[in-house]
Amino acid sequence: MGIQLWLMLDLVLSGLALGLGWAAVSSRDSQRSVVFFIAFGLLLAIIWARLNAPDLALAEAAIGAGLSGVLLLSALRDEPAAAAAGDMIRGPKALLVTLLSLALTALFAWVLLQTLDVADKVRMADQIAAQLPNSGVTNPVTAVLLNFRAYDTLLELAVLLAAVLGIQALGPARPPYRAAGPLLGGLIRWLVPLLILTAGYLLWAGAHAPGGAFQAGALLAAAAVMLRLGGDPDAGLPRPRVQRLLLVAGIAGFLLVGIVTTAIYQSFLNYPDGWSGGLILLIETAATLAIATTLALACIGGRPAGWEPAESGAVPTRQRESK
Amino acid sequence: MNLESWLPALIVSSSLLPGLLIFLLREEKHRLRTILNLFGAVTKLVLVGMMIWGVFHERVFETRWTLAPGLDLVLHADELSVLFVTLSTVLWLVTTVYAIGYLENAPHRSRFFGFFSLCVTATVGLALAGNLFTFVIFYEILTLATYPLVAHKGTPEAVRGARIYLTYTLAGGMLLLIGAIWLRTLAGPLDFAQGGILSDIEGLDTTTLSWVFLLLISGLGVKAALVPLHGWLPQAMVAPAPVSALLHAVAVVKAGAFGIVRVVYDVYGVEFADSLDLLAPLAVAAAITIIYGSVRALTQDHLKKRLAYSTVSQVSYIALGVAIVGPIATVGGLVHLVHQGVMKITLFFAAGNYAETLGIHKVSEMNGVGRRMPGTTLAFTIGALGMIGIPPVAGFISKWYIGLGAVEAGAAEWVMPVLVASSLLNAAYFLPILYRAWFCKASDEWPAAAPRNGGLETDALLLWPPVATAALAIAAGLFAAAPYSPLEWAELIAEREYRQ
Amino acid sequence: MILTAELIYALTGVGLFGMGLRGALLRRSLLGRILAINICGAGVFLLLVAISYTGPGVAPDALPHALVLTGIVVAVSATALALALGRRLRETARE
Amino acid sequence: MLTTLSTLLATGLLLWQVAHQGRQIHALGGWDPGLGIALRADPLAAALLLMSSLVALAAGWYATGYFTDDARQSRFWPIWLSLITALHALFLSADLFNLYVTLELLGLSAVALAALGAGRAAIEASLRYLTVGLLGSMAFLAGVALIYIRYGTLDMLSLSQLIHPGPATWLALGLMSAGLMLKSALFPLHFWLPPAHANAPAPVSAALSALVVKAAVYLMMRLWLDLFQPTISPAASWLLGLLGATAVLWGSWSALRAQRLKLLAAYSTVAQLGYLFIFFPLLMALPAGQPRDAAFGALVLMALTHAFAKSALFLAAGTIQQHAGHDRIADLGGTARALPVTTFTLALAGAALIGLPPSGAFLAKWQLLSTAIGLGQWIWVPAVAIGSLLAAAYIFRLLGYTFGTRDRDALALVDGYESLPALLLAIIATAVLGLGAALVWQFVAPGALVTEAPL
Repeated sequence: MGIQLWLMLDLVLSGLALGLGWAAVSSRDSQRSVVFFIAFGLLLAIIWARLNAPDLALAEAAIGAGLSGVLLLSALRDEPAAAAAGDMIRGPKALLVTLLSLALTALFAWVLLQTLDVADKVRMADQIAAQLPNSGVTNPVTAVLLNFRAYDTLLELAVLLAAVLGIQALGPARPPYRAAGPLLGGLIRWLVPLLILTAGYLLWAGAHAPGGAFQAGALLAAAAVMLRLGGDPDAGLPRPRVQRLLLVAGIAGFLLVGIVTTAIYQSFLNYPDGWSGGLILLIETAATLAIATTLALACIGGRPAGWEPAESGAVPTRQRESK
Repeated sequence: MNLESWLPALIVSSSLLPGLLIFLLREEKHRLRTILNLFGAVTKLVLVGMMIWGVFHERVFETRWTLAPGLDLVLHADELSVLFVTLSTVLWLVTTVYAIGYLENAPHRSRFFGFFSLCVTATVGLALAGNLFTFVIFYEILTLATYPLVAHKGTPEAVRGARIYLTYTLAGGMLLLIGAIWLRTLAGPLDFAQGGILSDIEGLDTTTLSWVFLLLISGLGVKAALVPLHGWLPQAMVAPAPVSALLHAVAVVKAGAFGIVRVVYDVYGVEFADSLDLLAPLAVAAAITIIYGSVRALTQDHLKKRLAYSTVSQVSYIALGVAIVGPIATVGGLVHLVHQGVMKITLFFAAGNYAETLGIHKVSEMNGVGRRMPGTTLAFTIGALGMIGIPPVAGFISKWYIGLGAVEAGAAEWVMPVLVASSLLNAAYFLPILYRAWFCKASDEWPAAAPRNGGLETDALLLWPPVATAALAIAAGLFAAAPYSPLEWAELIAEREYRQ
Repeated sequence: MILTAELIYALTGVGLFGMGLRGALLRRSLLGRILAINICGAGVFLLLVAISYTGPGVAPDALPHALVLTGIVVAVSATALALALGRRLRETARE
Repeated sequence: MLTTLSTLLATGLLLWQVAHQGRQIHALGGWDPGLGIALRADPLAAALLLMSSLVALAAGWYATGYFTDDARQSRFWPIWLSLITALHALFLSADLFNLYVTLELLGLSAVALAALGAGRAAIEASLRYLTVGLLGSMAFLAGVALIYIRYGTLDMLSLSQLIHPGPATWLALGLMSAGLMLKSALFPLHFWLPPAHANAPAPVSAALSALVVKAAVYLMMRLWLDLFQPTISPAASWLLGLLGATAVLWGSWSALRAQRLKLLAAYSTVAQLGYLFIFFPLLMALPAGQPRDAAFGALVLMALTHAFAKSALFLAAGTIQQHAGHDRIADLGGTARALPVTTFTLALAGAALIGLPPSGAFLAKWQLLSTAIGLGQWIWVPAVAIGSLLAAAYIFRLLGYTFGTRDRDALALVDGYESLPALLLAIIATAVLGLGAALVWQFVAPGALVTEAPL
């Protein structure tokens, strides 16, 4: 394809992104907003792919559009008509905000035009390329996430955990869905193993190809969400005690490696030569399980049955007969 | 680590530590609290005795503790601080005895004595402050420590009086703070020095210095109750009698007056301040306050309120003495710092006795009280005569020296009328009280002397403190020329202030 | 200034950022605000990924990709917490 | 508790190390900062770490008695520890994107904790807290992105060598600052703070007011006084100072009018944070040297004193609320009798908030005014003076009510050991930080000079 064609595609994609974004932000009906937003997420995944960022495309599709969409849709289910009318502030305040946002956007764009001319285009790419052989993996994104900037990822797992803890502190989970009919049930029974298999592959492939813990975890979570949609109140998750262990598995794996390397090399998360690949896989496996559990629990949106025995009277009784 | 560098800190802590311990005591531990109180007071007295001896022999006592870059907490003993420290320490001991008797059965005694000790700690710290920064710190702590004392009774009236007191003093404290900081940025660390420190510093803008002076004096003037900043003082008389006594004689009002002395003599230097034309306005303000306070006192029927307005008037003698340039007026102002304290505390003790024993709060109820309570009334009489300026009570000495100083400074033509008018007014509001007390017919409704007092007119702990301070007031007048007398000491200070 | 893919997407990112900002300030409902903030974040992500693009067939700068991946996960965490809070709020309103 | 205690020990060790060996830098994973992430512990970071460890220890100690049932305990502790982790990570981080992650971790943990407060008001407030926090993070992230676009690195240590004036630099600073101002509740972006802080459980309020907002202020200090300083004209910092001064006046005034004790404390936080921002134009106007060190030390001292005093105030308020069943100021009569230790704590903490001696805030305000007068920036003087007087008014109004007597004998003495942590915090704020303030200056001041230098 020629340059011109690429540019045409870029302009179309950008225009679509702006249009869908605008529709999602300013649609009067929240149901339509959510639909636009999910479409926007999928479009973003396409754009990531276009910009040579397949890792992101996978993650966006699974998390940005997928799980966020599930969350938003179930929020709609809770309160379908709450936000429909009068959602947008109007009047002089709105005008002021609009003008200010416009001014900021214009300023930002102008600065960006100024900056892209003078900025150093290579940035960290060279350094990453130079150190990639020492990182134990060949996928540069995984190298950054799990080795160069592993500390970010550790804290990111903590963010996930904190969010889920906060959600669970708020109250018991939503009541489960009706048991799925035979058709949907059959579909789920087919899809779930497929998702688990794909997740396993992504985890393994992350070292050298697009994929990794987050994408794999998100797929596992998606499998759990499907089970829940099919009527399983626990979304196929194990017992609460095991859930707790899984939740902290990612951080625990990181910290364990970190503490051991600190003890040996006086440097946190400094993987020994030759061990990097193995250690990264170890951490990633733990992280995948943790991410999957965390995201699934976040979608359940509250304490599942059995988390706090003291409260058993308050939570809905288990309805396992559907399975 | 020698005595010289520890003594000032020890003197301050000799009331701080008992005070903190008293806070922790349970209400009913009466004996332990009394022991702590008296132990602190006596210890302080002994330590101050050592310091007087040392300062007289030109030993230097200084405790220094760095709080921030360029800001040292300095406790330093010079002649002026020794004068004030001695006054506070002696009167604290007496007031403690009195307060123990006065609050025999009142609630919240631990809280009261705790803050009482803190209050004296702040006063002593203020007296020993070696620079303006330290002075400001103790000045604010004094405000904090006295607020609960004024509000102690917890009645709506007491809470209101305390709030007014707090509003005035905190605002004043803020002015003082800004003035002190401003001066600090202009002139460096501001360690007090005899003869002043500003005259030696080159390149200071005189207009700025005048503004700073105004800020400092207004800040101090609130506590010293200079008109028009005096509004809190009559309201604060809702406090229990020992507190009023302390407030008017030693702690708050005196802290303001003492601060004015410090700023004029040891920061600006009296000659330098005069060269900036700062002292004449101060003298005028003081003169107005003297007359105004006396006039207001005339019309008060409430005894403590009349005494309060009398304080407004009397304390300004100190400012007046300070503002007149010349060693003799200085002696008058400084010695009045002590004399007014001793006399006014006598008056408030006596007023407290009337209220506590007979329920008398107003002048109009005092008919014949002299026959029922001769000891208290005798002490009251001595104090009142001293305030008027009748020899041989100490007040005469102060007024004499201020008048003499005015003559020396060539300000006699307006200072003399002020002195005379004020003395006449003093007589006009004190003599009727004395007349009622001694010569009018007594009321029949007073309770007889309680047998538990052993035949005395009131509790011994209430009777002896005013008698003792009255005796001190006479002694200070009679033996004014003796060594270590307040007058001698004030002369020593004046001599060293004007040595340059 | 030559129109390149990098530039187009970077400017689109800026536009989305401003759009989301406006929406977050103007939407009243929680859902609307959360959507707007997510769009706002997506704008920043797009900006970061756009400037890491170095042309077809050339390996892009992986650092921004990793950052954006982290950002996506953080955003979904925050969204989940916000929606759970919103649900709890409606429950307390009903109680 | 064990965790908190060991964190404190570790922090103490770090502090000692910083004091004796200067700035400590740890390159995580052994990669060069830029590619990897560096942690940096300089005196400023170490001082704030110690502060947060101590406050967290006391608040955690208090929480053991505050949450009575096991279920609430088990919900509180994990999020609590995650909050402390986030704070410590934030103070130590020297990487802009990593800072964004820590900010989010901090924000989400804080919101989750604030939502533990009972009732609709708490949920509503934490929801607003969350959306505001997220918006702030987005602005911050946009600034970070711009920095990466312009300079190709996120490492603050190497960035300090590259940074120079220009539109990208300024816009990045503007975006990051806007986000941080939102998070540090600088007037007029403070609207979310009072409800969120006033409705959270007491130990949480203490941590939010004392520590979490400080984190954003700390980053403002890092950006304005350290990293970006060579590129900013002093005039820009006047805006921060003016907003700070308005915050002082407005916050103090609102605190005076507050009807509830915890709301009073929350408004007081808005005011106290204002003081910190008044330091900015002063520090920007001072060249490196002794006066700047002195002013910088005062800024740190002010932040420390507020952290201890405000956490003490909130913990004491929690005790009062638990015993009285409410925290309406007008109905607190008799508290002084029933809870003498707690009332004493209120008074001590109050003295520190007003800035009375011997608290650390007194010295800090002295330095603040002294610097302002010395530079001829008189405008800050009335703001500080009036703000302090208003603070005195709201504190003494509160104390006046607690001393008021309702029925003399109905209220028995109920103060117990649970009031100790608050008392200790208040004593640190008033006495320890006041008398030992010279140490703060000695420790922190030389750090004010060092701009971020690479390894």
